[in-house]
Amino acid sequence: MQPSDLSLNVFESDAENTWCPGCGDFAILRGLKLALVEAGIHPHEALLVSGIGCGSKLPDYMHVNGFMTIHGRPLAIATGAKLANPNLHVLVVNGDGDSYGIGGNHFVHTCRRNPDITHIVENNQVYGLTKGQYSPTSEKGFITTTSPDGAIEAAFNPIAVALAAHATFVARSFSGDPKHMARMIVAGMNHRGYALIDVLQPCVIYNKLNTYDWYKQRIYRLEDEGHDPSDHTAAAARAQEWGDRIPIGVFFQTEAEHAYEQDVRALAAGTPVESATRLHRDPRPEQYEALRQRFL
Amino acid sequence: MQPSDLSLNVFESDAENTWCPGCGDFAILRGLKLALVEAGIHPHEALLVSGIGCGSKLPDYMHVNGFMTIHGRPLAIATGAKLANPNLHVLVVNGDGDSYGIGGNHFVHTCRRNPDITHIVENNQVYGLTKGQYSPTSEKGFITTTSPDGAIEAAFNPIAVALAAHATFVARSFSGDPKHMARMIVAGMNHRGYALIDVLQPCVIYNKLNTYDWYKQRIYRLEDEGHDPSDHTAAAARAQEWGDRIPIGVFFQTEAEHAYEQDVRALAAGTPVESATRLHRDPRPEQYEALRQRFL
Amino acid sequence: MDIVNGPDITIRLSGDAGQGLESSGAGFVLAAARAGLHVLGTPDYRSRVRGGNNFFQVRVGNSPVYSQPHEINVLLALTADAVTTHADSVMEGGVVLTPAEVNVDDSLLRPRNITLIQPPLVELAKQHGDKMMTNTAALAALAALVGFPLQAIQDVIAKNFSRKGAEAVLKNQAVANAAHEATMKDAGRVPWKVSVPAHPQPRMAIAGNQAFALGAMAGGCRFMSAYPMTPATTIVEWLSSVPPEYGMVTKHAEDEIAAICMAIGAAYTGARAMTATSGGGFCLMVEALGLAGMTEVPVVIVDAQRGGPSTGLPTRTEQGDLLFAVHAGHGEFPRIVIAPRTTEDCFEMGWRAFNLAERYQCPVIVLTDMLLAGSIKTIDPVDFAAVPIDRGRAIELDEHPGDGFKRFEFADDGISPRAFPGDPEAVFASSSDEHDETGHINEDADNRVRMMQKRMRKLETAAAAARPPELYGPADAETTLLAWGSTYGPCREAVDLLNADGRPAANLLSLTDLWPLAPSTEDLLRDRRIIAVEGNYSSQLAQLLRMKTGVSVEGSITRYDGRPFSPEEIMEQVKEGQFAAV
Amino acid sequence: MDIVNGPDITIRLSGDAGQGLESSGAGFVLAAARAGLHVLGTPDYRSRVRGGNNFFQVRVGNSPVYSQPHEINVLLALTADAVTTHADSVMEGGVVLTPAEVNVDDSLLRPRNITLIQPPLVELAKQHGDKMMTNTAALAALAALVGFPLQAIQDVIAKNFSRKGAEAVLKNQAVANAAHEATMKDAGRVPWKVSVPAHPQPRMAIAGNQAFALGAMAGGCRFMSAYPMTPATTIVEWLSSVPPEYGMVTKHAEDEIAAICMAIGAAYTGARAMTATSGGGFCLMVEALGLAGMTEVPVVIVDAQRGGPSTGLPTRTEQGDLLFAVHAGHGEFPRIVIAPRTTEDCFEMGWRAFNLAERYQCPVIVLTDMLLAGSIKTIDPVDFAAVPIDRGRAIELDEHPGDGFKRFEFADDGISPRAFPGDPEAVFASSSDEHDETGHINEDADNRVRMMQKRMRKLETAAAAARPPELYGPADAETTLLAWGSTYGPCREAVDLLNADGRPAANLLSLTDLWPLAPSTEDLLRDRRIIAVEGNYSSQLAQLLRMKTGVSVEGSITRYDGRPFSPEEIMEQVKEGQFAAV
Ligand SMILES: Cc1ncc(C[n+]2csc(CCOP(=O)(O)OP(=O)(O)O)c2C)c(N)n1
Ligand SMILES: Cc1ncc(C[n+]2csc(CCOP(=O)(O)OP(=O)(O)O)c2C)c(N)n1
Ligand code: SF4
Ligand code: SF4
Ligand SMILES: [Mg+2]
Ligand SMILES: [Mg+2]
Repeated sequence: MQPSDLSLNVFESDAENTWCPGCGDFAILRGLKLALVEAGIHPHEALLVSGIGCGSKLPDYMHVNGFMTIHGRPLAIATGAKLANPNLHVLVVNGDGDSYGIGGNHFVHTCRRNPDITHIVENNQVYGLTKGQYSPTSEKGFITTTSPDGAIEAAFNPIAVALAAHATFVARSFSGDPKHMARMIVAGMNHRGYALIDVLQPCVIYNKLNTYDWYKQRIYRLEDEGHDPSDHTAAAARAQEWGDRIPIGVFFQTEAEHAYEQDVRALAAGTPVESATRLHRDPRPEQYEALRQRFL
Repeated sequence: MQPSDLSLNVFESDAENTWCPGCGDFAILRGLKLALVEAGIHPHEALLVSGIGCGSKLPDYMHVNGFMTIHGRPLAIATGAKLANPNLHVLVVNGDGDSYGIGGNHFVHTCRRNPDITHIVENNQVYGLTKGQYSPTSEKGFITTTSPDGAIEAAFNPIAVALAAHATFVARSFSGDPKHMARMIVAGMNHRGYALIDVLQPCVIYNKLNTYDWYKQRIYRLEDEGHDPSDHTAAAARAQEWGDRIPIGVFFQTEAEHAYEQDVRALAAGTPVESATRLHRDPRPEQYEALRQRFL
Repeated sequence: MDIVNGPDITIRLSGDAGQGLESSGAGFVLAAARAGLHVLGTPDYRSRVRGGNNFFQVRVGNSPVYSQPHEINVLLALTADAVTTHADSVMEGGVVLTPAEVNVDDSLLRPRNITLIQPPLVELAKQHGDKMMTNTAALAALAALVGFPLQAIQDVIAKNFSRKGAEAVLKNQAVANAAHEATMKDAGRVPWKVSVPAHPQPRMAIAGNQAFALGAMAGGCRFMSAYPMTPATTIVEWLSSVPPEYGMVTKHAEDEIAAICMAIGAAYTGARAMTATSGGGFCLMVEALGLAGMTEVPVVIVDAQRGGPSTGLPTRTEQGDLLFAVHAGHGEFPRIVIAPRTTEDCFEMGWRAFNLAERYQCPVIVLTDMLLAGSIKTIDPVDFAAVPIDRGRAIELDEHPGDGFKRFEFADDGISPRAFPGDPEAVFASSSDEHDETGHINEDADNRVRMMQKRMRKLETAAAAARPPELYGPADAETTLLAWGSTYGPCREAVDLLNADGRPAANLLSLTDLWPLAPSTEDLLRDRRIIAVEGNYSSQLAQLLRMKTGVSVEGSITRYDGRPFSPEEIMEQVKEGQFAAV
Repeated sequence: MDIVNGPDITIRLSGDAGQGLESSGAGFVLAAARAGLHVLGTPDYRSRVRGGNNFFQVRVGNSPVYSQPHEINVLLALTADAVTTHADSVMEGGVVLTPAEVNVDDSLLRPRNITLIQPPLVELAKQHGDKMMTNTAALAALAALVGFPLQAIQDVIAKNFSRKGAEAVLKNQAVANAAHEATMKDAGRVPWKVSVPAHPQPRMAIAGNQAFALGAMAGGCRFMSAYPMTPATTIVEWLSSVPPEYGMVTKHAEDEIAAICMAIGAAYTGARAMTATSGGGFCLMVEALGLAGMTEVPVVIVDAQRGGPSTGLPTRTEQGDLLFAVHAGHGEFPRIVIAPRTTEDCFEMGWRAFNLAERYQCPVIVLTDMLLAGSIKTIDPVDFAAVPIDRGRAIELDEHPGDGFKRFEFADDGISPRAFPGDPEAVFASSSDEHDETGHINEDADNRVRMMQKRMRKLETAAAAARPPELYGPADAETTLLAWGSTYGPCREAVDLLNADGRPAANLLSLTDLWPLAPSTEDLLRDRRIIAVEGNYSSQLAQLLRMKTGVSVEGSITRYDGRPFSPEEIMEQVKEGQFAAV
C-alpha cells in the first residue's frame, strides 16, 4: 500500500518545535504523518489548514502545504480551498477552542454541508496558547483563571453535536495512541465527505485533570464492544458516555450522502483553479456571448 | 392568574406593521402577547431582544422594552442583559437565518450555558427580508436564488442540535396555532433556564413549499402521543421526525440543571445594574481597600 | 432616435412593494435600450417585502444620462398613496397616469397644472389576464402616452415572462394591447414623445451589480462565496443564475466570516475568488481581511454601501464606508480600494479588481453603493475580448522553483513569487503570524522589519500604477467638484448645468482608485477651489485626501438621507456658496 | 533610599519560558516597591508556553522610571542561551550572574570587561528545595550582589507562595538564604548598590492591565465579558479573581462577537460594562461597535494592541490600531478613543472610560498596548475616594418621564435622556435601523437627517471637553516630540536626555484623548518642528492629526519590530535628524 517514495521523513520539517515537552500534540503530529504515508499522499497533494493555538502550529512542524490562518476559521477556509480545487486532499487541524469555541458556527454548518475535508481536533479541553482558560469542552467544575469557581456551563459534546448536525463521519481518538489515531485519520481521509476526528490531547501544563493517566484508565475502543458505526442511534448513545468510560473509534459513518462538492454542478465544467489557469493562457471570450445576450 | 390590569391591548403599539398580509409572524406576535398576559408580565418587566430580518421587527410592533439589534447576535446581547439584571424577563425573538445561520455559534453555546432566556425562533425556512435565499433550515432541494438547483446541504435540525448541545427546554410550535404557541411560550418562561421554542412560520412570499396547508397536513402534538418530555432519548428520536409527520409541543425539559445566573456567585452581592445605580448615589470606596492591598 | 420637447423624459413608476414595479421598470428600460435610447432606471424601496410606497424612476434621453433629475415629467401611480407621495415631484405641466380605479385628490395636481390621465387599467388587466397584471397594463399605457412603440414592450414581455410559460406571455401581451389601445386617445395630452429609429444601435441595459458580476466573470472569477445583504445580494444571485457550463461556483455561506474565509481559501489555491456584502457584513470580514493582507492572498471584497451606521437605512444609498475600508484591520498591511462611478466602471472593476489583487498579492476592496448597484443603465455592449488578464508573479505549474521555495522572498518591489498548492516543486507554508521568506513562523526583530517593509513596499508599487483623479469639464474653472462613486453622475451633470452659459464655472475631479492614491494626486488638487460632493456626513474623501496630501478642500456638499443627489441641487448649492466645513 | 553609583540600575532576568522568570521578576519588583524604590519591570516573551528564551527586565531608580534603557547593568541568566542572546545588551563593565551549572562562553564577556559571577544556584536549589526553585536562588543571589535586603525578598516569597502552602514558602526561603549566603563573597565585584530607607513610603507595584481593571472597578464596572487574547487576557483574569463579595460578574464568552454583545446587553440595562481584547478580536467587534453607536449604548472596549497585522507578533507591543479604532465600523457614528500613556493613566482610564461612555452615550475604545499592559510599575497608591462618577443623562428610577418616553430626543447637545429597562414609566424600544425619537424604526428623510445630526452633535459636545495634548519639558524647544500610549515613557526620558546640557533642545506633546480631538489641538501643534514617535509603520497619530487639523509633522521615528523604544535611540535619531516621511 505504501508507495515506495513515501516515508515519515518526507514530511520532516526543520522548523523549531515550540510545544512543551510531553504535550499531546507531538503524537498528533506523528499520527498525521503516519496516516499520510499510509494513504500514499505526498506533501504537495495535501493542504493542511489550521487556526491559532498551540495545536494550530502543527503545519509549521511538517513539510506539507500548510496554511496557518486565524482563530476559529480554518474549516471555512478549507471549504473554499476544496471547492476551488477538489483535487487537493484538504485537512484541518485545530484546537478545541478554535474548533468548538470561536469556530462553532463553521463546525455545525460544515457537518451538514459535508465537504470532503478531514478534520482533526486537538482537544485538550483548555485554551493552551493563551495560558489556561477553560474551553467549551472543559468539564463542569474545571478551575481556570476565567473559571476560578469552576466552569458552570455544561461541556460541549462535539461527538453528540456532530451527530445531531448531520455529520457523516464522526470519530474520536487519543494522543496516547498514535497508531489508532493514524487509523482514524486514514479512515477519515478515505471517507467521502466531512470527517471529524476529535482527539483527546493531554495538555501537560494547563490541564491537570484530563491527563494521560486519567484517559488511559477510562478509554475503551468502540470496535471492541461491537459498536456498529452505521447505527446512528447507537452512536448518539455512545456519544453520551464520559466519565468512567470513554469510547474511542468511529462512532458513526455513512456513505449515503454525497460530499458537498459532488453536487456542485458548476464543478463539472472544470475547477475554479483550472479556469483561472486556463484563462491565463487562453482567454475564451466567446463563451461569454450568451451572458451578454441576457442584457440585450 | 391574570392580573386585572393586563390585557392584550396593554402591549399594543401604533407603529406601522410592515409584514406581508398572511405572514406567519402575525400569529407569533399575537402568541407572544397572549403569553405575556397569561404569565402576568407587564411591558416594563420584559426585555425583548431581536436581530435583523422580517421576524426580528416584531419588537417594533408591540409595547414592551424592545432592543432590535444586529443580525445573529440577539442571544449574546440578551445574555448580557440577563446577567446584568436578572430581574428582567428576557426574551429573544428572531428568524431562522438569524438564529441558526449567522447566529449558530451563540445558539449552541447558549444551549449549554442555560441562562434564563426564552427564545422564540420564527422559522420560515427561508431568508425573508433579503428576498428569498435558502436558510439553514431549508429542506434539501429547496430552490431559491442562491440555490437555483435546489439546496444541497442537509437541513439544520434545531431541535436535534439543541438537545445534543444540552438545552434544558426544547419545544416547537406553529404559527397556525397561536394558542399552542402561547402555551409553549408560557412554559418556556416558567422554565428556569434557556428555553427554545422553534416556531414553524409560513412565509407566504418566499416559501411556497412549507405553507400553512403543508404544515397542517403533517403536524401532530407530542402530548397526544404520550411523549414524555423528561425522556432525552425519546426526544432525540422525535426530533428526527420530519416530512410526513411533524411533531409540535415540548420535546424535552429538565429542571435538573441550574440556570447559568444562579451559579454566578458574584450576583449574590447585587446585580451589576444595582451596583452601578448604588454607586451613582453612594460611592463606597472603602470596599476597594482589600483590592489595593494586593499590590502593596 | 429623438425625444420630442426636451433632451430627455423622466418617468416615475410608483406603487406598493410587491406590485411588480421594479420588474415593470426594468422591462421599460430594456425596451428603451433595445430601441436605441439612453436610459437610466433607479429603484427606491423600503426595507419591507410587501406594501409601503416604492418607486422606480426611468430617465430616457438622446444622449447618455448620468443621474436622476430633481423633477419628473410623468408619474405612473398604481395607488392613491403613490399620487399623494409623489405629486410634489411632478414638474409644473407634468402628467400623472393612474388607473381609473384609483381615487385621486385632484387638488394636489390642479394648482400646478398637472394633467391626470386615468385609463381603466385594473379592469383591463382583470379582463384580459388577471389583476396582478395591472403593472403590465400601466406600462403599455405609458408607451401609448409617450409614443413608444408597443411592439418593443411586447417583445420585452415575451422575453421576461418566457420562463413563466406561454400562457403568462400571451395574457400579459393581451393586457398590454388592451391598455395601449384604451390610452391612445389621451396621447395628445402629453407633450413629450420618444421616437425610435428604424435601425437602433443595440445597447445593454444592465444594473451595476450585474455589470460587476459580468466583469468578474470576464476576468476569470469562478468562485464567489457570500452571505445575503442588500444591496450586494444581487451579485451572488446573478452569478448563481449562470448555467453550470460556465464553471461558476457560488456558495451561500453561514455568515460573512465564512464567506470571506471561503473566498480566501479559494484564492489561496489559485482561483480568482471574491465575496460581496454591505457595510455590516464587511465589519465581520475585517479580521480575515488582515489574514489576506498578512499572507498575501489576492481576494476581492465588494462592499456595496448603504445607509449606516449599523442596520441604518438598509435599502438606501450612502458613501459612508470609505475611511473604514482604507483603515479596516488591526496593524498595517497593503490593500487596494477602488470604487466604480458608473455602470461602465462597474464592469471594468469587475475584472480589474482581480488583476490588481493578483498583481499586488493583496486584498482588493471594491466600494460600490446602493445607487450604482441597483440602477439599470444602458451601456455600450461590453467587449470581452478586450479584457486583459494579469496574474502577476504567479509561477506556472511547470516552472521549477526547486527546494526551499521562497513564497515571501524579500523582493525589491515587494512582490514575491506565488505558487499554488498542488505544485510538486513548490510545497510551501503560510502563516498569519509573522514569518520568514519560506512562510514559517518567525519572531526575530530583523526578519520582522524586513518582512514588514517588503509587504509595505507593495503599496508604493501599486500607487505608482494607480489611476490619478480624472478631470471632467474645462481644465480651469472657478470651482472644482470632487467626487467618487455614484456621486460622479449628478456631479458631472451639475458641471454641465453650471457651465451651460459657456463660462467655465465648474469642472469635476473624480477618483476611482482611492487607495493607494496615485502620486500625482497632490499636484492635481493644488491651487483649485475644491468642493467635495459626497453621500456621507463627514466628507470622507476630502478627509482622506487631506490626510495623505495635506491639501484641504474649500468645503463640501453632503447628503446622508439615503437619497441620491440630483444635479440641480448640487448646482444650486454651488451657486449659493454655502458649504459644510470639512 | 539611594542608588550607589548611578541614578538607577537595570537588571535583566533571562531564561527559558516556564522557568518562572516573570514571577521572579514580579517578585523582585514588589520587593523593591515595598522598599520604597521606583521600579519598572517589563516582560519580553515569545508565543510559546515552555522553552525558548524569554526575559524580564527590571529598572530600579531613585526617582520615577518611565522606560527601559538601551543597556543593562546586570544580566541574570538561567541558561547558556540566555547569556549568548543577551551579552550584547550588557554595558561595558557590567555583570553577568548565572548558575555555576551553566557553561558560559567567556569570549563574549571579556572583551567588554564584563564580570561573570557563578554561584552554584542549581545545586543550592536542589539541596534546600528542588531544582524548580533555581529562580528563587537567583533572585536571592541578585539581592546579595546589589545590596538589596534579603528580608524584603523573603517577605515577598512568603506572600507569593502562600497559596501553594507553608512548605513551599519554607523551602523557597531556605533556598534564598543559602543562595544569598553563597553569593555574598562576590558582592564586592558589583559597583551598583541599592540602599533602602528605614521607613520607606509604600508604593503599589502593578501591571497596566491590573491598574486598568482596578480603575474600572473603582468606576463602578461590574460586568465584563471577554474572550482570551494576549495582551488583554489579564484584565478579565484579574477581574475574575476578585472575590464574589464585590459583585464583579465576568463572562468568558464563546468568541469576541459574543463578548462585546454581552457587554452591550449589560450596558443597555444600566450596568457599567466592558470587554477587552487585542486587535484581532477587536476586528470581530466592529459590527457591534456600530450597534452601540447607533443605539447609543455606553459600552467600553479595550483594545490592548500587539504586533500586527493578523496574528503578527502576538506577544509583542505595537501601536498599530489607532486609525482603525477611529474609523472602525461602516457608516458614521460617534465614538471616543482614549489611550493611557502610563500605568497611572491606566488606572484613570479605567474609571474615566465609563464616565465618558455614559455622559456621551456612545462606545468608548481604550487603546492600550502590550508594553503598558504587561509592565509592572510602582505608582503612588491610588485614591478610590477621589474617583468621580458621572452617569450623564441617565434618568433616575424614580423620575417619571411619562408616556411616550423619547429615548432619542433631538437634544441640542445630542445627549438624550436615558432610561433602563425595568422602569415602569419609561418602556422604550431601540433599533439598529434608523429610528425616530421614541426608538421606533423610521426611514423618512427628514427624521433621518435630524437623528443623524443629533448623534453626530455628541461628538462636538465630547470634543469640547476632551483633554488637549499635554506638554512636557520647556514651552519652546527646537524639536517637539509627539507621542501617545506607552511611547510616552521613552519620549519623556529622551527629552530629559536631549535637554541634559541645559539647552531647550526638545519637548514633548502627548495625547490621551485621541478622538474626538480637543479643539485647541491645532493651535498647540502649529509652528513647531514636530517629530512623531510611534510604535507603528506609518505614523498613525501624525496622519490622524493632519487629517483633522491640516498640520503636518516634520517627520517621524517609528518602530514596528514589536520591541519597545529606548530613550537613547530616540535621542540619537533626533540628533542625527534622519526621519521617516509621513
Ligand atoms: C480572534 C482571536 N481571538 C483570540 C485569540 C487568542 N487565542 C490564541 S489561541 C487561543 C485559544 C487556544 O485554545 P485552543 O484553540 O483550544 O488551542 P490550544 O492552544 O489549546 O491548542 C486564543 C483564544 C486569537 N488569536 N484570535
Ligand atoms: C451582518 C449582516 N449580514 C446580513 C444582513 C442582511 N440580512 C438582513 S435579514 C437577513 C436574513 C433574514 O432571514 P431570517 O433571519 O430567517 O429572518 P426572516 O426575514 O426570514 O424573518 C439577512 C441576511 C444583515 N442585516 N446583517
Ligand atoms: S500549553 Fe499545553 S497544549 Fe500548549 S504546547 Fe504546552 S502542553 Fe501542549
Ligand atoms: S417576506 Fe415572508 S417572512 Fe417576510 S413579512 Fe413577508 S411573508 Fe413574512
Ligand atoms: Mg485547547
Ligand atoms: Mg427566515
